[in-house]
Amino acid sequence: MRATTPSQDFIRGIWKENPVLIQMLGLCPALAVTNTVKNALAMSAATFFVLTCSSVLISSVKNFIPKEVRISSYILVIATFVTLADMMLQAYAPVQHKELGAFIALIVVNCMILGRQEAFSSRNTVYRSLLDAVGTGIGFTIALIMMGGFREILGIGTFFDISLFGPNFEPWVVMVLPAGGFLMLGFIILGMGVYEQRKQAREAHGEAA
Amino acid sequence: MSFKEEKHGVVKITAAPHVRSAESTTRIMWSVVLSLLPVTAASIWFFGPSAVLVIGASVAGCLLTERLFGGQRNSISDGSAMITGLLLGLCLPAGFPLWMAFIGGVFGIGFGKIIFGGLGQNIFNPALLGRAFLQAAFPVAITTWPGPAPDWWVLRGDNFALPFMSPGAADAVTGATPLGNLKFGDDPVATPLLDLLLGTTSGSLGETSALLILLGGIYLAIRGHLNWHIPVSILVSVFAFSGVFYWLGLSPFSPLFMLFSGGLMLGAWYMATDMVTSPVTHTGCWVFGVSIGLLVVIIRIWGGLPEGVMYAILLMNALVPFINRATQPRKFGSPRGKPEPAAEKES
Amino acid sequence: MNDQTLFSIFFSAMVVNNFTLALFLGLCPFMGVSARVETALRMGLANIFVLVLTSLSAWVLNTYILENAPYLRIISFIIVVASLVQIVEMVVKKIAPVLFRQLGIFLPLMTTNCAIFGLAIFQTNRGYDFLQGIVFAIGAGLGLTLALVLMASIRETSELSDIPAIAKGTGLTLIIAGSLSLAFMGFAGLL
Amino acid sequence: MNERPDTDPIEVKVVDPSQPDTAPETPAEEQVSTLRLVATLAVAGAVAGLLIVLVNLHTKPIIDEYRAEQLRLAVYEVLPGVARYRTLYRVDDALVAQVPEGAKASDFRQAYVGYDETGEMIGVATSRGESGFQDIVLVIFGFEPESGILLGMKVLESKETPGLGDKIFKDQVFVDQFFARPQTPLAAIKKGSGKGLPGEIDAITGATISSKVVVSIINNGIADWQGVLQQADLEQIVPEEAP
Amino acid sequence: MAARLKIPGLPSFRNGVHPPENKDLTSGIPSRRLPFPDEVILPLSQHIGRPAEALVKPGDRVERGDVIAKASGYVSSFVHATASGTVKSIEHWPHPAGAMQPSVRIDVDPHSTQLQRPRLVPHWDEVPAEQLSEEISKAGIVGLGGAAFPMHVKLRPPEDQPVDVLMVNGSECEPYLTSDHRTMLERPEHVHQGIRIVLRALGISRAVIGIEVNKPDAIEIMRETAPTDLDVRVQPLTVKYPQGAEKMLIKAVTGREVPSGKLPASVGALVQNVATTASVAQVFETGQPLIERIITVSGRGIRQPGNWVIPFGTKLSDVIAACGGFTEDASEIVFGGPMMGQSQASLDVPVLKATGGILVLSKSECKRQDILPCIRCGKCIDACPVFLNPQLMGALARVDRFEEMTENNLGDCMLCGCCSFVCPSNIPLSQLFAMSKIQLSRLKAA
Repeated sequence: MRATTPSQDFIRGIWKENPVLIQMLGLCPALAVTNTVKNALAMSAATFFVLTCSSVLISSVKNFIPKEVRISSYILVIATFVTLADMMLQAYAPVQHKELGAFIALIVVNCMILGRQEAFSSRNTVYRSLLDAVGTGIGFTIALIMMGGFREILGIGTFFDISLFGPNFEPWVVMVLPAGGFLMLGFIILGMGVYEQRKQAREAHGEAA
Repeated sequence: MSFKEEKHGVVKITAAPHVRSAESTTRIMWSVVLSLLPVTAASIWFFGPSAVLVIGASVAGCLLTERLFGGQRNSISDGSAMITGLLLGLCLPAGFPLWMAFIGGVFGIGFGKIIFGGLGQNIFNPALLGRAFLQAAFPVAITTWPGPAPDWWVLRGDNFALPFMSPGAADAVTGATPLGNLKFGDDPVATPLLDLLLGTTSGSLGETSALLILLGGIYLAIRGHLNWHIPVSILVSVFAFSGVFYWLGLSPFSPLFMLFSGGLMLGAWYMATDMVTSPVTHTGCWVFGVSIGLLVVIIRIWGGLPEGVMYAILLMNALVPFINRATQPRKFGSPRGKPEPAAEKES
Repeated sequence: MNDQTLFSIFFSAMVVNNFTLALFLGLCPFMGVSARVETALRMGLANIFVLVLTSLSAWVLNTYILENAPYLRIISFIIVVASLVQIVEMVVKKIAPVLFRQLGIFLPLMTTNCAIFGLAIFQTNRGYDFLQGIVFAIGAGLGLTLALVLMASIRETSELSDIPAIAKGTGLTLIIAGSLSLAFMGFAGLL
Repeated sequence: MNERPDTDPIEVKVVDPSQPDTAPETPAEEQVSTLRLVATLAVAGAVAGLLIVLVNLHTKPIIDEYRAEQLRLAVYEVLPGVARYRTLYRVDDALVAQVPEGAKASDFRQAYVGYDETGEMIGVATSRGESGFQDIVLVIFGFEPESGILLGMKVLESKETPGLGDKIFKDQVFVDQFFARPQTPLAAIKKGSGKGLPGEIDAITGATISSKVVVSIINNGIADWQGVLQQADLEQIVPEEAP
Repeated sequence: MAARLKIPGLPSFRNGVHPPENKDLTSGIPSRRLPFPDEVILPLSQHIGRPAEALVKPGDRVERGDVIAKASGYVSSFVHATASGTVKSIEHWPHPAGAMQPSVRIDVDPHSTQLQRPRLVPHWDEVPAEQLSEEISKAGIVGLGGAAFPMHVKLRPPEDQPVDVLMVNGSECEPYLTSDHRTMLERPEHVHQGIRIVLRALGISRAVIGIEVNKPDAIEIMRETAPTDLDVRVQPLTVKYPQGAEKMLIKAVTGREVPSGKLPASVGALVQNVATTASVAQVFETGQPLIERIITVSGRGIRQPGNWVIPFGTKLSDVIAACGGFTEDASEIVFGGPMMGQSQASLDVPVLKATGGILVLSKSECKRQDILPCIRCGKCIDACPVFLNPQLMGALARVDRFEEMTENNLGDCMLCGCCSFVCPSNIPLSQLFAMSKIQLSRLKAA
């Protein structure tokens, strides 16, 4: 049995087990649609919606689903919510929908979502699955906003379309290109590595002292 | 009685062989730097103080990054960072903002080399990776070729643009490179061959004078400091492929124009021959060279960019580990023509 | 309705808009299964196979079933992809056990491989017809294989180097992927 | 799993002595009948389908309206002064107002014939895509079928390099060149090297390819449509309607 | 690169290197006998195979030429007293190969004439071939080219791989060494007589003497003295290291490549060093077993370089003293040639049967530079005479992936040192391979 408390379920996904930055899940949206913060936010919102709804639904009906058709049912549930998200975005945020394009549909195959269902919702209560989904969703959002933020600031010189450096800023076009996605995620992960290394060194130093 | 007592000195115990060839990595690297000096001097002759500034900035970026993150070993003295800096500087336009050149050096060394473990372990040529990064990041600045200046000491373009700010080169006089002119120009005329050879054309700092690059390269080849198979295979394949396409009427570039224009000479003699990022066997080198030649011709004729040498070399750099695997030397005593492929590893 | 020539579709899917390096599809195998060249090659070949089948099924679905209910696309595609992978697995196991042993572990992984599903979606969005779809699938599959093999061979070589501790693993892989993506930009405009 | 004592029945493993001990899992799994599996999936599918259809009923009008609005805006932009337009479909090089029975509108290329306040035809708008630097560039443009005069241009879709190629729709100076050009075909030339000819379009510095693609789309598009439009009697296909 | 004698048309092998030869230090100096030392140390293991079994005990009197240890198996060899004296002890003593080895210490009689105890040996032409090889075994003859492989084993090739040509190795490709050169110049009739005997032992009649063209006088003298009744040919060879390696010599002379893991007999060849055949001749001429040989003492760290006839067991310090001692900048002592020889830490080590040379290298000769990372220049691949990929194997060795090295044919590596010699980054490749081989055999044993 899991020895976690509900608050741990919630906190875990935000940073310690951040789906993108630590577990390397859902990389496709994290790289493909994060050239601006707006796109990143729209993608996070859609993913958040799908993740939370499927978690709640699956954890509430988990006992009626036979083991053999478990995965198929999860996929069905996820696909349904993705379709809903797709249609609603198209209706209420058409500009964003056009920017994200096919990547909305691709939420279906985001390993992070299916992973949470398989690993958590299928064996926990609705309440805790909700907490877990919200935590993971927030973690995903944080990662995407980080990516989108850095890429937009460097690549366009704006943040949320607000110009930061004035008109003379020379944008680093590469950052909004695919290569920039890989590089930026690489930079962030390297940065986290350096941070971890320093922290460990500090802790080791502290223990020694 | 031991040797040490007898000699009152330090006894050396080393493994065989006890003699070594006079060749050394450091010496190879510095002679590459030496052979690049004429080209550098020519770029200063053609482009004035701007050339000094741009090359200086990229060298500074490379050396500083190497010094700060290059690890314990005295990584500057081996000369490899110097080569990267020089080569990167030589493939930038004269009016390039210094801060961008510096960043190119930092990226090339930092993410092209140090992250792979430093000297000898990189996959991509650091200078070219820096150049590719700059091309992707600042596409306008890097394709702004300054035209002739009224006087030698006049800066070409906006070298002193503030960091992170655009160069104000929008209304500067720009010239087209021979390749760009023939490809996208409104009045496509092939630049005379003599101009290409001497370097009295517009283009990147170091890629203008084919003759001097050729001289430097041949000097290195004679000293055994570069693998002549690579430049020869590249040049032969560019000549052959472009000849075929020219003859079929598919391309506006004559084979000789192809050979002496753009960055081909610099790329073939200095970038592709980077020992670290080229194959280790002769067969591999030929595969590598011929593929680069083919890619150069394809990108130049049909691609969206006037020049394709950089991308051709980078793409083939990525393939080098694969080529190395596929062209292992034949096992001694096994029949000829039957290389010992890595396939045997399977079992 | 799409007027693109077959060659341009093929070339675009393979290198110019490489599925992995430009569209970020198939990243899971790219990051995970690309440690050995042999494995990467097999994974790539398995992918080409399934991609072609997917393209076929998506075309059938689009043309005959979903004509009037485009809103059911996502759900039908994912079901088709999932069942397709299962069926392929069973059929291959029965007909070509050797092939199955070689592809075996990769087939189930493909259900959640975005490249497969992405292909179906892109093909539909761009309105490719039957032949265009097949060519698109082959191009995309070859592009995927190319990226996988390149990455695997580079990683095999890098295993022998002194990678700095912080770059080991994902950091380096991402930087390599970024560099590859930069290099592939040379193909831009080659259509 | 202590949180759900109410729903989780204690699993009692019934060991059938007739079954071999080696496979205790198999009998437990066989207990779930195929019927139940199918039923579960069927129910799930039905619920999912229902949900999707419901939401679709709600959102479809909004989406359709938005699309129509976008198209209307685009047509209005490339045909300055237009008050309303009609859609024509190109079936085998002939123009019809109605799609043939059983065919989908999206299977045919479309032309939008625009009229001003007085009902006078202003021009025809149509869209066309060609391969640009990165991917397809989709452009809608309006022109006069008789004279071939280009009335306006708008880029609908493009993945051209941000900051460079994307100037084909972000750089207003470039875009403005495509309005009311008396002479086609156009020619994209390097800025400053023009000879003052009427068809010249100043290309974007550093994005020659993207600029040329736009020009090529328009040239090819007009060449493609002009004949068809000139042959067809537009008035007859689209009878005048009361405003 | 001193004399790069690349004469077109001369047979050779692919790849290899051209280290500075430095042979003129000693090649013109006729060999002289080194004074008998006060003490000789005779390790029981001077050959490849199992160590010999000692037959003497402390206090025993031995005469020069007496058997003091007998072969302990088929692949083993006899050891003879190299000087008359009294057995002092049998103890562990520093061995040139590194570790301490059981050795017989003999106090040499100070006033002995050091004549050899007479031994009865049958006339070579009158006994069956099998007995020849037995006599050779009893005389303790091993290959003098460096590996010290017991000769009688080589004389019995596998039944299914008959030998049809004897290759006599006079190439002496190691720099500095001139002992084989001197042997050919000074004792050509012994070399040829030895060839005769070996040919008879093998039951064949064809022999090729391979000599690098940097020894024209040796080529000439060997040609002049060659027997006319047998098919003995002198083959000049390109000067290139490692021309004297078995496989390379065979490749150069016959064009055949010995397959990986196979003996030279698989291509019908057998290789013997000229010094070995000369010592065989001596066995049947005077009955003298293998107790001494010509050894080159050279290098710029020794005052009087030269060629000396040295009884085995003479301590290094005695040799150095006889050669005038060290120069000021002497820095390293090597047994064998500079490419494959072994550094010595102690002056107590004795000279062995396989010691072809003693080099005292000065600082300038064995200058070392820092080891830099591999830059994948591929020079080692161009140098490797057996077509290995030292670059890849070196990288694998660095991360302890020994099994993969085997897959890349580590087994074919003969540790010739060409890769280390050319490596611009000074990576000790052959040392890495030697260590890897040891590691692998340990892993296999475990």
